[in-house]
Amino acid sequence: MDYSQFLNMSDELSLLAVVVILFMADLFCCGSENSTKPSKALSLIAVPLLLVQTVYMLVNMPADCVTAFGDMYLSAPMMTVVKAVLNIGTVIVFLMANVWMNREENQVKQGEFYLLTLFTLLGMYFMISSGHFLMFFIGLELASIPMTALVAFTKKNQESAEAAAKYILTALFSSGLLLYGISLLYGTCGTLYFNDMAAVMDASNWVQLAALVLFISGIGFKISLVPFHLWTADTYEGAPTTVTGYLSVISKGAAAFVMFVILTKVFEPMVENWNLLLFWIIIVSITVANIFAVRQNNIKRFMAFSAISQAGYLVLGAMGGTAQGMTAMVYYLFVYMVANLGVFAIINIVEQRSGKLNISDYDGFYATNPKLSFIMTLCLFSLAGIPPFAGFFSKFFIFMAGFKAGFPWLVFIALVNTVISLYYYLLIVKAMYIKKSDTPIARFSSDGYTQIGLALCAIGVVFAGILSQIYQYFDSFSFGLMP
Amino acid sequence: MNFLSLFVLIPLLMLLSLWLVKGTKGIRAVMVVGSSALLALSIYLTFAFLAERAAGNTAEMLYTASFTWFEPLHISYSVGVDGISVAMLLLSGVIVFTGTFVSWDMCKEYFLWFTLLSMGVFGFFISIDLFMMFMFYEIALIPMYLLIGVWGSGHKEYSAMKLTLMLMGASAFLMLGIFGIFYGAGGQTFNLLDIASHTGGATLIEFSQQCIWFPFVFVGFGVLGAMFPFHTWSPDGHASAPTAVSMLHAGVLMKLGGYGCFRVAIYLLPDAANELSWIFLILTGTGVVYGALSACVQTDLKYLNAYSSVSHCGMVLFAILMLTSTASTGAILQMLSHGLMTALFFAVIGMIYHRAHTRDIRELNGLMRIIPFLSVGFAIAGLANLGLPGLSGFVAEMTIFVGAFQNADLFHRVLTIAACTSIVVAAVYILRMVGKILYGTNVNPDHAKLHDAHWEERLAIIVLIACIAGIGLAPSWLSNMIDASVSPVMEQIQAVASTVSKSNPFL
Amino acid sequence: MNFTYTIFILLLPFFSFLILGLAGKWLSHRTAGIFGTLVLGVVTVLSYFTAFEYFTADRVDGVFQTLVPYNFVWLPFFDGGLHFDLGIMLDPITVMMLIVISTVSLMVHIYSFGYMHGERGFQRYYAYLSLFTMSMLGLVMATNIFQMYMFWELVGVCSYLLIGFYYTQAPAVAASKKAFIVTRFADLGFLIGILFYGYYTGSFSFDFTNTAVYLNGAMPGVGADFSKAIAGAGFILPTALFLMFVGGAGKSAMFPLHIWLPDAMEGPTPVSALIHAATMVVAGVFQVARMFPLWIQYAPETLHIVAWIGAFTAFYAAAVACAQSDIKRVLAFSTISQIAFMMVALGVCLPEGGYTDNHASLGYMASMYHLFTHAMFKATLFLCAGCIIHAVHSNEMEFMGGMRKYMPITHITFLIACLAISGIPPFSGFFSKDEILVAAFHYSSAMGWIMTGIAAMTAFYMFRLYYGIFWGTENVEYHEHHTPHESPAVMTIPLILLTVITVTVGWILPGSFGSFVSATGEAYHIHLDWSVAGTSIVIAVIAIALATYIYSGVRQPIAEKMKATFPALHKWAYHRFYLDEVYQFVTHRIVFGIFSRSFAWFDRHVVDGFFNFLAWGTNAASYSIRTLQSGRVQQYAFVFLLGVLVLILMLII
Amino acid sequence: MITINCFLILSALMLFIGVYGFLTRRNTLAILISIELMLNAADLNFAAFNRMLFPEGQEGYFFTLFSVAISAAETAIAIAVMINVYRNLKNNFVENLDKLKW
Repeated sequence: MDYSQFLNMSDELSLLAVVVILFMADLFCCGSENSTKPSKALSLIAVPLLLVQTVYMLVNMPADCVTAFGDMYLSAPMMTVVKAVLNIGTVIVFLMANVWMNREENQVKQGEFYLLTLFTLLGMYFMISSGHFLMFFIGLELASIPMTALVAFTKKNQESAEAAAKYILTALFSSGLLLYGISLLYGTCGTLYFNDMAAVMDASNWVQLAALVLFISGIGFKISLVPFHLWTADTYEGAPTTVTGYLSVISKGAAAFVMFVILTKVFEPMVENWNLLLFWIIIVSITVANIFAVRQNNIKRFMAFSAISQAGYLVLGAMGGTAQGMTAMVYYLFVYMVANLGVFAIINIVEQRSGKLNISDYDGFYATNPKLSFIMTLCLFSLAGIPPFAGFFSKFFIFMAGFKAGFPWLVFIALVNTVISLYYYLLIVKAMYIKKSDTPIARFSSDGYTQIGLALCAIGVVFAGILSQIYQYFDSFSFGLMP
Repeated sequence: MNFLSLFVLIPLLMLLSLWLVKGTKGIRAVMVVGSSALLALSIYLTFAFLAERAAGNTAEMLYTASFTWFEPLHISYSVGVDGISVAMLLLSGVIVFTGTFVSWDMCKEYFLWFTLLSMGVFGFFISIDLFMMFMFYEIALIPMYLLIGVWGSGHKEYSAMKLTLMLMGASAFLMLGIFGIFYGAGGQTFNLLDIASHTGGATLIEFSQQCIWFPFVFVGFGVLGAMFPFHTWSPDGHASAPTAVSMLHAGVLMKLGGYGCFRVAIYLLPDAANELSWIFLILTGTGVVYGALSACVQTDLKYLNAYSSVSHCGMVLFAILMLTSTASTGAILQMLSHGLMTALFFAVIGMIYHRAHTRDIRELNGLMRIIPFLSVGFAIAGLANLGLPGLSGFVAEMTIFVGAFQNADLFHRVLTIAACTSIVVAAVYILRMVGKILYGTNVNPDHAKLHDAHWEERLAIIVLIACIAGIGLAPSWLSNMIDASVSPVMEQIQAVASTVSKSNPFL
Repeated sequence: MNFTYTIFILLLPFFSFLILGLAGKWLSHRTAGIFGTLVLGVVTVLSYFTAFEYFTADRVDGVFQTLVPYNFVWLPFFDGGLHFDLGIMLDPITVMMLIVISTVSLMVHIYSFGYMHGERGFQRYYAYLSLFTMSMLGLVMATNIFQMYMFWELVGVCSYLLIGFYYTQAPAVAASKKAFIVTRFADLGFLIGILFYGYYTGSFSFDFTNTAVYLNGAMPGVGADFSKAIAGAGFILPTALFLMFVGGAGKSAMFPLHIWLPDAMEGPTPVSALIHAATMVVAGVFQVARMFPLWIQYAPETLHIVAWIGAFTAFYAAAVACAQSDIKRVLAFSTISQIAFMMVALGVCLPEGGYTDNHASLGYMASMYHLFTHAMFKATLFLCAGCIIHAVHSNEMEFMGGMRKYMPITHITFLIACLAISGIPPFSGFFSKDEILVAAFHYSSAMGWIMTGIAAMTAFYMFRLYYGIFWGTENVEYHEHHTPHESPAVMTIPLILLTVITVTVGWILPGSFGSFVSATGEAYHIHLDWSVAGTSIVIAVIAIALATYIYSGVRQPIAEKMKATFPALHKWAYHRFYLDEVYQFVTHRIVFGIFSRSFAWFDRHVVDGFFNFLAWGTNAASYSIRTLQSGRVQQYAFVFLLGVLVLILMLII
Repeated sequence: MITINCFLILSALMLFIGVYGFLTRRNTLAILISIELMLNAADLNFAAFNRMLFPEGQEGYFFTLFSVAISAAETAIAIAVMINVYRNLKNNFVENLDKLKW
């Protein structure tokens, strides 16, 4: 056996190293229950380590596709880029989590938080780089299972428990179906290696078509596409805000990317079929989520529906499975991540400082906290796709990709839906700027970590679009994944 | 660096300095310097452009520059101007300049959004890349929400939301149309000139494709140009917006619509324009009369003016669709003229509202005696609106009518004559308004002691009146400048689409 | 010979307007008035000088040359070879109009100095007068129909501004609005006529030498368009000309577009004299005269429609004038009637032998002649009325009567003007009206007799007015409070000057008018047709006698008896046959009440309602599908499963 | 003769019994048991396919092994969550998990 092939897995290994270091740090620094000091140390370690690991991944990026373990593990430069994007998101989540972690009841558990989060991240890494359905399945579960623990992180909170229960039950249900679908694939193909499967796929084989649907439903659950999305709102609302933020971008983004890869790699002969499926799923996702979002009052629940509709846009990039679509999707993911995490960071800090979570609580927010509401506005505008913020570019590019793939009417429906989404994003803007409140959220100052996180988000929102280098950077790696 | 980019750069710098400065004085200083610089730049551009043309440079666009932006998607940062854009830039310069003075007492945030809006407008007019154009178009739209929502009056939240959503809805149509054009022309370039002239990798867009995308683009821009029946954002929006925002919106932003219709819909899709113009002619022709008649029974000054804008802007689109070079030149002149006079109108209405706290025609009376300066400004705006010779409206309307009359068939004739009636109706509503609020005797004791315009307001009004009269008295240089850019497009249409529209049931 | 200085005839009043308008606030009344008057004086001198030079210049082929000292493209149009020019054109009728306008305007400027003394907005008044004079001069000197239209609109606005000069008074505001809107409505016809004309002839110019060529399709580029040539030769040109006439009918208050003129009397009286008697209201006549070569050559039948419209208007206005009590309104209806005479004169021209036949086109000369004389004596009448109103502070005849003893100069001048308008020799009106009657008889005897009858009515109502003011029942009670007095010299001198013109212009130069102005441009020697003249004199005298009999006494039993016998007729005539009410109904109730209101309603509730419905629908949908998100995880799974099944079915089927 | 179809029918039955159980049972633990059925149905498929159709390789078996391990982990954490729910609600009926909705 050639052990050097482990080096091809440097992304995963380096993340594992980070995990181990943090584990050790947690073990040795946080030992005593009375000590509160080490808490700072942990986040101080986690963030730079993750950043270093990101840089390491990008620098060490293979020039071309690499494999390990007989194609069980596949990696391409684009995948490393996606992982790096996820890392950046995780860093922002860690930054915003700090204020929450520093609460008394959480201090003892914070090691768990970082580790669980990083384990889900590791799961996503494997999922992204999988070359075999087993690897994919393990990665998927590795991403799901710790996530449940994260959702249920606030043990004493009934909502958190309920959210976790719904999450795990739906997750199990969907993985049951997914697993069955994979078994059907195995039965019809005789192999589960991605590289070998396309050759034996047949669009007229209804068993395989059923398996395709089961696969899409399983992964659609993770991306929270309609009709596999119903857990989303409840879980987002019940989960701790930080975790919701993580859930809404990182796991969703990873899953969307994986779906793209597997659809184009494995189900390539069925492109017509899955285009049809995605066509309707996207329409329904965007529309239903938008309609639900319109009347939400809890801001986390609201963001859940927003996230569902954004997922619809994200998946639009997968239509037709083009290289342009891939770039657009990764770029969209990046931009969406920055903006969405910015919003969640603010929701989080507001919740931590004032305990308020309703949109109506944000009335008059601008008067008391102008800077925060300004950044919130930028992020919301970016989510709505308003130039010159990055969201405009990402939306434009993803629609362009969809159009090019030959789905102008899908693009049109999506475009019309952006109007509805603009409406509800503006509702928050309206609450912050226009409405007056007798009991506004008091003026407060956020902690340094959140500030750094918000600064990152704001910079990303403003510059990720205008500076075309980012898109071009992504684009330069869009080779090697398409058949 | 192309000097046209200064039109975007100056607002950017203004934004930056607004962010940094403190205190009212600092903000005003930044705004005055910035907007004067923009005005000066647009005037300089006009002279430079005319000089260049006089020197025999007949290129379609002057001062073009192009930098690749998103290389994989063929998106470039491309700028360039022709006679039409120069005219529009000049208009924008004037309106932004006067708008600054009109909103003298506003706070920093207001000016931030205001400047962002200006940036969008200027950017739009210098762009010759479809992507850039679309981007600036949207940049110009969104600040409206906050400007109206926060600093507006009346049903401001509703109006702001409606305006934003309708315009964004339009941009959905527009974006699809842009994709259609881009891919229809081969998906190699977003550059307008290349697409129009089939160079730079662009190919001729198939006729069937054109017919699909033309309505999208035209509606997309048409909504912003207050095309019937997509105009209802305009009365509410204008009524609720703060003074300078109404000015900027009616004065410049609505021109984005007309300009876009010409520059994108007609210019890039000439065959479809020829084929399908009849549908939109009916709509816009209806809008012209409908807006004017609706204006007659309004009681809120701003609503009245907004409906009058619907009528006048309808005339712009109407003229463009006549597809003759005179009518299109008239359309651009009408854009200029309407921009200036509506800005003046809204400015004065805003000032009156600021003082009297009402815009209801029935509650205002005899203002001529109380605030003569504002009243005279108002009357002049009104006279310009109804097309008094010597003011800009006359020039524009006559050019449009003469141009529209070049289509000899009954269908165009009937519509043209119907549109002509709007000038009579305009006289009705303008005189009704002027008669009711300026003339007569004031009976409201609260209004007896209103103070007349401040110096900054006077400055704004005088500048606008001077521009209106300037165009009205000496239009030919402008008209020639515009036509030099319009007529190649129209010749192209007449050359490629000499056939009569087959789908028009009225022919 | 060049007439380059004529540009100053336009520029001077314009600058005067600018200076008075912009700097008026800082000028004293006196300075402003003197400045305006002086400028106008210079303009008058220039006009007379122009006339002198023009008419003393040599004729070419027996015709005064049409001169174009200035012409430039003001606004280019880019299709059809069209362009909007501004320039100055001099031909006999232009020069004649220059004299009329500058003379009357100067008189009014001087007169106003006294009449408007101490009024608020004095400077504004003079500014408007200057602007009006400039516009009117520009109108008559226009080189093309579009330029005419432009100044046409400007005089309309000046009229609007001056009628509404007393803008604090509701009737003045309403009248100004009405005047503007009615004429504007008529101008729509004018505009469309211009557009037709321009499109089919390829030119807006008054230089008609090319028109025929265009119409025959011989011009390069135009000739190719066969349909254009056909249309132009047959139907289009008469239509275009008639549409232009509609505009002229609005300005010149032809029935049924006359309704604004009586109301326009709300303006200051000198303004009525200048604009609504002497100059602007004859613009319609001038326009028809200007297009006369085309009318007579291409649309003679249509021209006769003009004649009949004129005849009816003349009759209608004369009938109404007999029953009015407001002296300015009587004068206004008399103006309408007299302008209609001019229209008739133009309309009765016959195309025999083309327009080269001066004799067939006698009406043209008569019309212009009447225009000229009418301007003078009607201005006199109005200025006299101004003096009277100035003295009595009322327009109503009931406050007058027996004024001859208080105001001798006014009395005499008024009387002379009345005689002139009634067509009594040797006053100027006799000569011009006689020519009109001759032309009418030449056309048809019916028309001739009708016009003669109307001339008699003219004499009747004018003397009714005269006696009502200066003789008749004196309102002694009122006069004790306000003893009327003669006006100051600054007001009486213009009266006297105008009267002198009225008296002399007819008999000092009998027949010479035709040598300056005629349809062909060749000298036309006026000779009185005594059969016609004699009849009209006799009839006029009878009418005057009748008026004397009825109205001159202190007690007027016959008048009262007539009123009592025909109450309905009097009432209808007094209320101008309720035409205003009909208009009021049509515009307010139907156009604005029904159309506008329903459009506005439609806009708010249907168009806007649709978009609001979209928003509401989204919200409602949001509420109605919320049970989908029931919170029960088993239902979630069920939907999940259902989704999977549907998707599978979608693929397999 | 036991053919592949027997296994397939059995696994399909197991799957749908699991699904049915998931959709109908009130007790969360019963639901977890139903999910185990679904997962095991898939596992049975893997094993049967490998044995009957592709005996030359071992992919199916391995997949089954991993899958069993994963479902154990899943169940473990699911039960942990249910205990947490029980602690909060004092029962573990699934219909009581409806605080978050709409």
